[in-house]
Order: sequence, then structure tokens, then C-alpha cells
Amino acid sequence: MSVATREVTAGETQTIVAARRLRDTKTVFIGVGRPSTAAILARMVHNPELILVYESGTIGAKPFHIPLSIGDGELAETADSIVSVPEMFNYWIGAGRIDVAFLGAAQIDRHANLNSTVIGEYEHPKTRLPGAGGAPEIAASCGEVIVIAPHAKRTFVEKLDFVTTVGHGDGPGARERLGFRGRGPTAVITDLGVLEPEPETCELMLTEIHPGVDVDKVREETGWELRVAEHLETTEPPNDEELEALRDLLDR
Amino acid sequence: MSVATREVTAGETQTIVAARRLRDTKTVFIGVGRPSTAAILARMVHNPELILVYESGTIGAKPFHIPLSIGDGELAETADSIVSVPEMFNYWIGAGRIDVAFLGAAQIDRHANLNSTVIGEYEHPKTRLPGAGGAPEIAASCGEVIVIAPHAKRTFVEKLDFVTTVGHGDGPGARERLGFRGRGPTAVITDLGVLEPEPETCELMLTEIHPGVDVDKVREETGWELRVAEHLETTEPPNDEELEALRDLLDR
Amino acid sequence: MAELMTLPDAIAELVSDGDSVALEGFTHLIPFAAGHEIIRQGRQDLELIRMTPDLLYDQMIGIGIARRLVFSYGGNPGVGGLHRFRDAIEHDWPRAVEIEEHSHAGMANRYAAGAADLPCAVLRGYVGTDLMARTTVAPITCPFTGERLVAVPALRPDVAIVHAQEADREGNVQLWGIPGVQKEAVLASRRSLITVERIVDELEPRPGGIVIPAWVITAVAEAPGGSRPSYSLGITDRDNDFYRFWDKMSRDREQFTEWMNENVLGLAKR
Amino acid sequence: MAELMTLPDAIAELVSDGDSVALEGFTHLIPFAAGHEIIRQGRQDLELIRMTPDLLYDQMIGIGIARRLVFSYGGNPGVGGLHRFRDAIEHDWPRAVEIEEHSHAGMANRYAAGAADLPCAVLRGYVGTDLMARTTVAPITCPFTGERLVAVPALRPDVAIVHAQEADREGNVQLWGIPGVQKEAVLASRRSLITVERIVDELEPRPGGIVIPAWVITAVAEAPGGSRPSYSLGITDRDNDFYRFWDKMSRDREQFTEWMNENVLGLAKR
Repeated sequence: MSVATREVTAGETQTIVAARRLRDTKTVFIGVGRPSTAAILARMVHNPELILVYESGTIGAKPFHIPLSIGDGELAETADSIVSVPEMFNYWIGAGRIDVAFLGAAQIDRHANLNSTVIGEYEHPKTRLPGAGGAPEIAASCGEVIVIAPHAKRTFVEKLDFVTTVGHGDGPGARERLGFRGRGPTAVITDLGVLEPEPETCELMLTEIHPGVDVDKVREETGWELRVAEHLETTEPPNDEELEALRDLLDR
Repeated sequence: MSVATREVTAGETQTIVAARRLRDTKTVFIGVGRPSTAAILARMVHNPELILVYESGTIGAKPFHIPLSIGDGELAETADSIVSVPEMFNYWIGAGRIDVAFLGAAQIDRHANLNSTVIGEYEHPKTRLPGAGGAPEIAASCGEVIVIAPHAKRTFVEKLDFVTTVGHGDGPGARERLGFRGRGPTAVITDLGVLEPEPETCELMLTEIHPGVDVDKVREETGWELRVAEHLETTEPPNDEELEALRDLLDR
Repeated sequence: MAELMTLPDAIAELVSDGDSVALEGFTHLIPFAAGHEIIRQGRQDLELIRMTPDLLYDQMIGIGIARRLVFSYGGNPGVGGLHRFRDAIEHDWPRAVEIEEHSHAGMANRYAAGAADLPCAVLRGYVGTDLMARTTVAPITCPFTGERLVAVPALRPDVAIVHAQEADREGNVQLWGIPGVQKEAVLASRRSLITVERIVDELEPRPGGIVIPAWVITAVAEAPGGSRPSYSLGITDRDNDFYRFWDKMSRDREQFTEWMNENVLGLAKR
Repeated sequence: MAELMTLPDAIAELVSDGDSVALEGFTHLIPFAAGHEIIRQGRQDLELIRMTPDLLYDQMIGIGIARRLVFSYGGNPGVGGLHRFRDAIEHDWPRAVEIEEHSHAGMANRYAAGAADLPCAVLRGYVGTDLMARTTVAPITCPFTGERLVAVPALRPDVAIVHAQEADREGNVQLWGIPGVQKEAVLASRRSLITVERIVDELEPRPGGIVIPAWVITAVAEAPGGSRPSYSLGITDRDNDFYRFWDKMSRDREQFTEWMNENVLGLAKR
């Protein structure tokens, strides 16, 4: 199907923007879903040398299809090396060998801290979420973290119900005080735009907005008084190569 | 060459007595030299199911030849499983999975503590020995330890120049106080006889003497007032099968 | 030495009511057949330990045989949540389940400490999170640098159950592909059962092959297809459609119960 | 990413005077060729780290380029002692060498801690021995059980040098057979050089094969036979006769010096 014939969706833009972030990245750590799609797309279009690392222990996986789980057979069959889970977390993640980690979350606060544990009280949750998985140590140790999440008021909240993963904690100096090696979240990529921590305060600020999205809409979908960058960029629209590659990938 | 035509040497008796000790053993941890020869002989004659574990990480090795080093290629080629050195010491030795460990030493005291570090002062040694290797943790963790050493006054000493490896420490209760899991040395097999710790005192006592050896000779070659068992056994002489197997093994 | 048994005999002999049981397999080689046999034999009050509960523990929790759950990620990988796991925690259905949750790094190191028979493991983790106050970890200081680290307690399950591709007749087991924490789980546990796709005369060494010697395994049972809907690399494929199906079907308590009755308990449709 | 270099260039670039250098290989895959190149290039005042110094460090110590030695077993495996190692410690010939010795368990865990970039590792060991007072270990208490354990400090060498069977043109390395602590040594070090028997177009996965990805390696250099008189499983055999020859020859300082001049430094016989 020719590219022209189909509207670009917000999700497509979000995935492509995430993929572009990996242009100069050596190694990326990815969970399943959109992050995995974005990383595979980046290998196809922006950075063929990109090394994909999955927490299942597959290092340098080269999947042709988008895996459903982080441990699909194709990841094992195409990996440069497969290691045990203890080795993955001790020798590879904990040691800080990964440049960029893609993470998702059910709740994000203004300092890019993440909740993937519960909505409501821990003892009597309204919604019990999957939990931490590898996220706390991944966010502490990887070179930088890029959060990928749908932009909605229930996701971008004033206060997390539970701090599963520390982004920038309570602001400047928090990560240093906690002894974290990585720089933490450098961007939150949503279906409306891109938020980046403002250097002085580590507070997420809207720095990029996707084509056709209204700033008020972004403010509306953010649970705190969202700051907007003085020079708000508009996302460069997905080009034909990116769109064709993404749609081809999704059709496989 | 027929067995009859050759005298049984003291060394042959020592090796065969050590091999016999493995008759009902499931797993044995061995260094090189006589211990390795004894364990391979035990697999040939006394216990074909015996599992040989070398600190090089080769588990279930089935060498046809006596290896010179603990890492000879034949050990790797015949092993059921090969693991890294950290895994060997953490998951296998430290966890106490090995029943019997054969150890040697340059000095042994009455409580079967061992020195393989220095003769003389540590700072200015008369003789610098190889050092600890795996011995301290092997002796602490394996089910029991069998020491194999030549019986000589300079080896069986009143006081060690350096405690490299704890046998029975200062006597009863010492191992428990140190938190060791294994029973420690259960026998010291020499070219003159067999010494075993006397239960009440944990002091090595001569319990078995090799054929044709005089007790006074053993006393003479022991650096402390050696106690002799009330009912001193005489070692059952090597039989033809044992001798033929040992000599065949050494000729390979 | 590992004893070769039928799966029913192995479960009957190794797993008792109230045991702490670790059925491991990180996405790959999940021992579904063994878990279903535990359900069929009506074991109760189990402490279920597993990094990623996955569909198997969703089934065991939903059927009501779990007293306690120790885990680090309770999701349906790539699909969403686990509805029986959620229902048990959110609404105590069919019974209340006590939980202890960790991070993957913590759980992996807890198994490694158990395999080394050490009381704890040391790592950098948990700090700054609300998890720290909700789980069993403790601060520990490096005596050389003074750095504050975190200790996690060793895991020592009563029984570990894992699935592998093959075993020989002596009970030596070989698995390949994603190894997860299976070796650690087996070595950390008091008893262990390994189900295998096939029994062979001799294990042929393979790339990525990990051999677990028979003498550290309690029992081996043949269970062809025993990891479905997970997979055994080179022998069966992961049934991704089933993982998607489970997400829809298992939302409803009655549908779930019916499905379990028909497909696991082998009871006739009402 | 690993850079493919000649061995002389790699040593020139990676190893400087005064560096702490770990040339690892547990009996198998000992990087003799790289060690000899370090000697030829006249590096000085090195801190040599290695579980089993073996003949290679006996040569480096005997030639006088070691300022300090960190080790756990300084013997000629199956043959006896190391005479140059002894002479240096007993008589400061050709120079005094500071030593720090550990047990194998301690050294292995020190490398593992380094590979995980943790400041220390915890184990059961050393207690009751005189070693404890002579080396860098520290008591540490399990916060859960109160058990007294021992901590050892992580090893973080400036350079790790190991030998492997093969690498591809991107610098991905595969080794098989006894893996020792090579992977840990490479991951624990600031820089790393891996010498290989051969460079191949593509690494063919093998039983027991361990692949170290190019992106954690600094340099790869082709050095056929580079582990002799140690061995590279499947390619060269261990030269046990040489290990026996070394025991006799190396007892004498002059013979040793002459042998090194002829066979390593490539100087004409006097």
C-alpha cells in the first residue's frame, strides 16, 4: 500500500520519533511493545549498527519481526550472545554498559519518576499493575532513559501512587545522592509531543510538539502545570522511508 | 609386565589406599598429582560411577590419561559440564556439593591443619610455596577432606609456619565455631600408613600401617608425639587388579 | 542421582501442601505441564516463587492454590496484565494471596545466593523507590569503599521445577536458548524436578547448551510439549495467540473456571 | 567497538609502564604471545594480576618488569614451584616484588565484582587462616541471618589481556573449553585486549562457546599459537614437556636469562 494513501497516526509519529533518538546510540535496552518496535525501526532506517539488548539475556538480537515477548525464540536465534538473567543484571545492566534504555510506565510525574506497581493504595490497590521488573536498576544504571508513554491525564500525574522507578527523584542532585551512575530520563516521548527535563529544575518541559497537535491539548492531558519551552519545536513529520519501513515492519 | 615381577612401592600402596577410600563416594574434588591418579584409579577399579570435579571447572571429567595440570584438554573434552571458575567456587564448592576433597600440603600439624604458603617467616620466607589456591574454601565446604602427603618429619610438624587451610583448627568444636559446613579431614594417607583424627581430641592418630612398615619409623617421621591406635590395623596389600590398573594407568 | 519418573509420580513425591515452589523459565521453557499436574493433584497453600508469574501462575493463583506469591513482574508479556493475579490481589478472589515483590535484579541475585548457599547477595538497587519499604531488603555498607549497597536474602525454595529440551537416561539434562535463572533455581532448592521434551541415549553437546548434571537433580520426567504455550527452542514455538487469547478469556471468573475445568482439570463441560 | 590491530600495536597502545595488568586464562588459553610482547616492548613496574601466575608470570617476574603481584596459586601445575617467582620473593632477584595473595574463591569473586562494577563481593572464606591477616579482606555480616561472612574488594585492572580461539572481523570473540575467569577479567578492566588463534568471516556457534561482543572489547589481535605452551582447545595442545623443562631450566638465573634473551627478546646467544 502506498504511503500517501494512509494518514500518519499519532502512534506512528511517536514510534518514529523514538526511533530517531537512537541515531547515534551504540546499545539500547528495550522492553516489549512500542519501545521494541522503535528500536527495530531504528536498526532498519537510522542506525543499522544499533545493538539491541533484551532483559531475557539476548545481546545483539536482530529480530525481523516485532517480538511479542522479550524472550521470543527469534531473539535467541539472532543474538550475538545469550546470557543468564543474573549475568544480564550484574555484568551488563548493573555495570552500566547500556547507553539508552526505553521504559514505559502507567504513571509519570514532573520529575520523570515512574509507577508500574499499583494505582491506589499498595495494600488495597484499585489497580494492581505488573510491578518493577528490571526498571529500577535499568533506570539507575543505563546511560540515559527515554520514557515512551501515551499522553493522558491519568498517566501524567501530579503525584505517583507508588514510586517504582526513580527518574530525577525530587529534582537536581537527587540521582547523585542516590549513587546512580546514569543521567536518568532525558526525554519522555508521547503521542502528542516530547517532554525533556529542564536542566536547572529537572522538571519535564514540553520541548517538541507533533504536527497538528495543539499545545492546550497537551496541557489538558498533563496532570500538572506543564511548562512549555520558549522555542517550542514542531516535530519533523515522519518521512516516506520511515513510514514505509514502520508499516512494513508492522505488517510482517 | 606381570604384577608378580615387580615389588609394590610405598607410593603405589599410598595411591591405592587413597583410591579405596572413594569406593562409596559420589563426587570427589581433586588437584593434580597423586590425588588425581588415585581418583582415576578408583573409577577404573573401585567405583566406576565416581564423579571427578576439578577446580578448572570441569565437572564429571573422565580422563584416560593422568592429567599433568588441572586444566588439561582431555578434562574439558570428557567433562559432563564445564563451568567458569567463579561458578565452580560459588555454586559447586562453596555450596557444599562435593563429598570428598583430596588435598596435599607441605606441612601438616596434629589437627590436620595445612600449610602450602611459606616455610619460614611470611615476610622473609626460607621457601616460598605456591599458596592457597582453592584449598581454604574446599576444606571448609566439602563433605570431608582426605590429605595425601609423603610421611616425613619436615612435613608432619609440631607447628605450622603458616596456616593456609584449616583442618580441625585447635581441636574439637573449632570448625563449628568457624561456621564450616564440612566434617574436615577424616584421614591423612601417607606412604607409611593412615592417620585419622581421634574423635575426642581431633588429634591425628596412626590407625593403619602399610605392610612391612615399622611403627617406630612412623613415629620417627612425625614431628610430634604420635599417638597409635590401640588396635593398629595393617593395610590390606594392593591386590593384582589394583596394581595392574595403577601400573597400566601410569604407563599410558 | 536424578530419578526418572512419570510426571504424576514426580509431583506426588516432590511437592507437598504448603511447600515453597519455584517454577522457573524466563519467557522460554516455562514448565506448564508440571504446574498443571500440581493443580490436578490438588496441592494447596503453596508459596509460589517466580520472577515472571506469567500465565502459569495466573492459572495457579486463579484456581486458588497459592497462599503467597514472590515475584518481580506480574504481567502477560507484550499483551498486558494478568487478570487472575490482579483479581486475587485486588479482590482476594478466590482467596487472599500474600505477596512479596522485588526487582528482577533482586530476584536474580536472590537465586544466585541460594545456588551458592550464601544467606544473601549484595547489589546496587531498590534505593529511592517505594519498593524498598514494601519488601525484604536491607542496607549494607562496602567495608572497603563505604558505599551503601543493598542486600537481598537468598531464595531457598523447597522445590524447583524447570523444563528443558532433553535428558539422558542417567538424568543429565541439557537446555539451550534463553537460560533465564533455571540453573540457579535448581541449585538453590532443596528438591528439584526437571521436565524434558525428550529422553535421549546421549546428550549431544550443542551451541548454547547448558548441562545440569544428574547428581544435583532429584527427578526428571518426560513431558513432550510440556512448556506450551511457552516454548522449547528448536522443538516447539511460543503460542503468542494463546497469550492474547488468555488476556480476553481470563478477565471473567466463570469463563476462567470453565476453561480450567475443561483444559487442565479434565472435567466435563457443565 | 573492538579495533583489530597487530599485537605490537595493541600492546603499545593499551599497556603503559606502571599499569595493573591481568593476563588471564585458567591453565587453558594463557596469553603467552601478548605477555612476551609486553616484555619485548620493555614495559616496567607493572602490577601483575592473575589467579595462577604460571610460567608466563614466572617469565615476566624473572625478567624484572613486575612491581607487584596479585595471585592465588603460584605454582607450575602438576610439576612443582615457580623458580623465578620464588627467587623474587625469597631473594628480591632481579628486584623486590610486593605481593597480595588470595584464595581462588576470593580472586574469582573479586573479578566477578569488578565485572558487575560493584565495590566488593561477599563469600564464605579465609576465616581461620593466616591468610586473613596478610591480605585485603574484611568481615561483613549478613543483615538477615547475622552470619559473619567475608568481603573481598573488586578487581578493576587497567588492562585485561586474554586469548581465545577466534574473532570475526567486527571483533566479536568466541572461546570454548575451560572458560576460567576470562570474561570477568575483560568486563572488570578499563581496557581489554583479546588475542586470537584466527580471524574468521563469521563466528560459527559451538558447544561450550562463549561469545564476548566486540563492543566491550578495546582491541583484538591475531596471534596464532599465542597461548603456547598453554593451549587453545581444538587448535593447539598443551606442551606438558615444556612445563617440565621449565622446572629444570628456570632454576638457574643465568640459564633463565639466556633462555629469555634467545627465545623471547630475540637477542643472539652470547
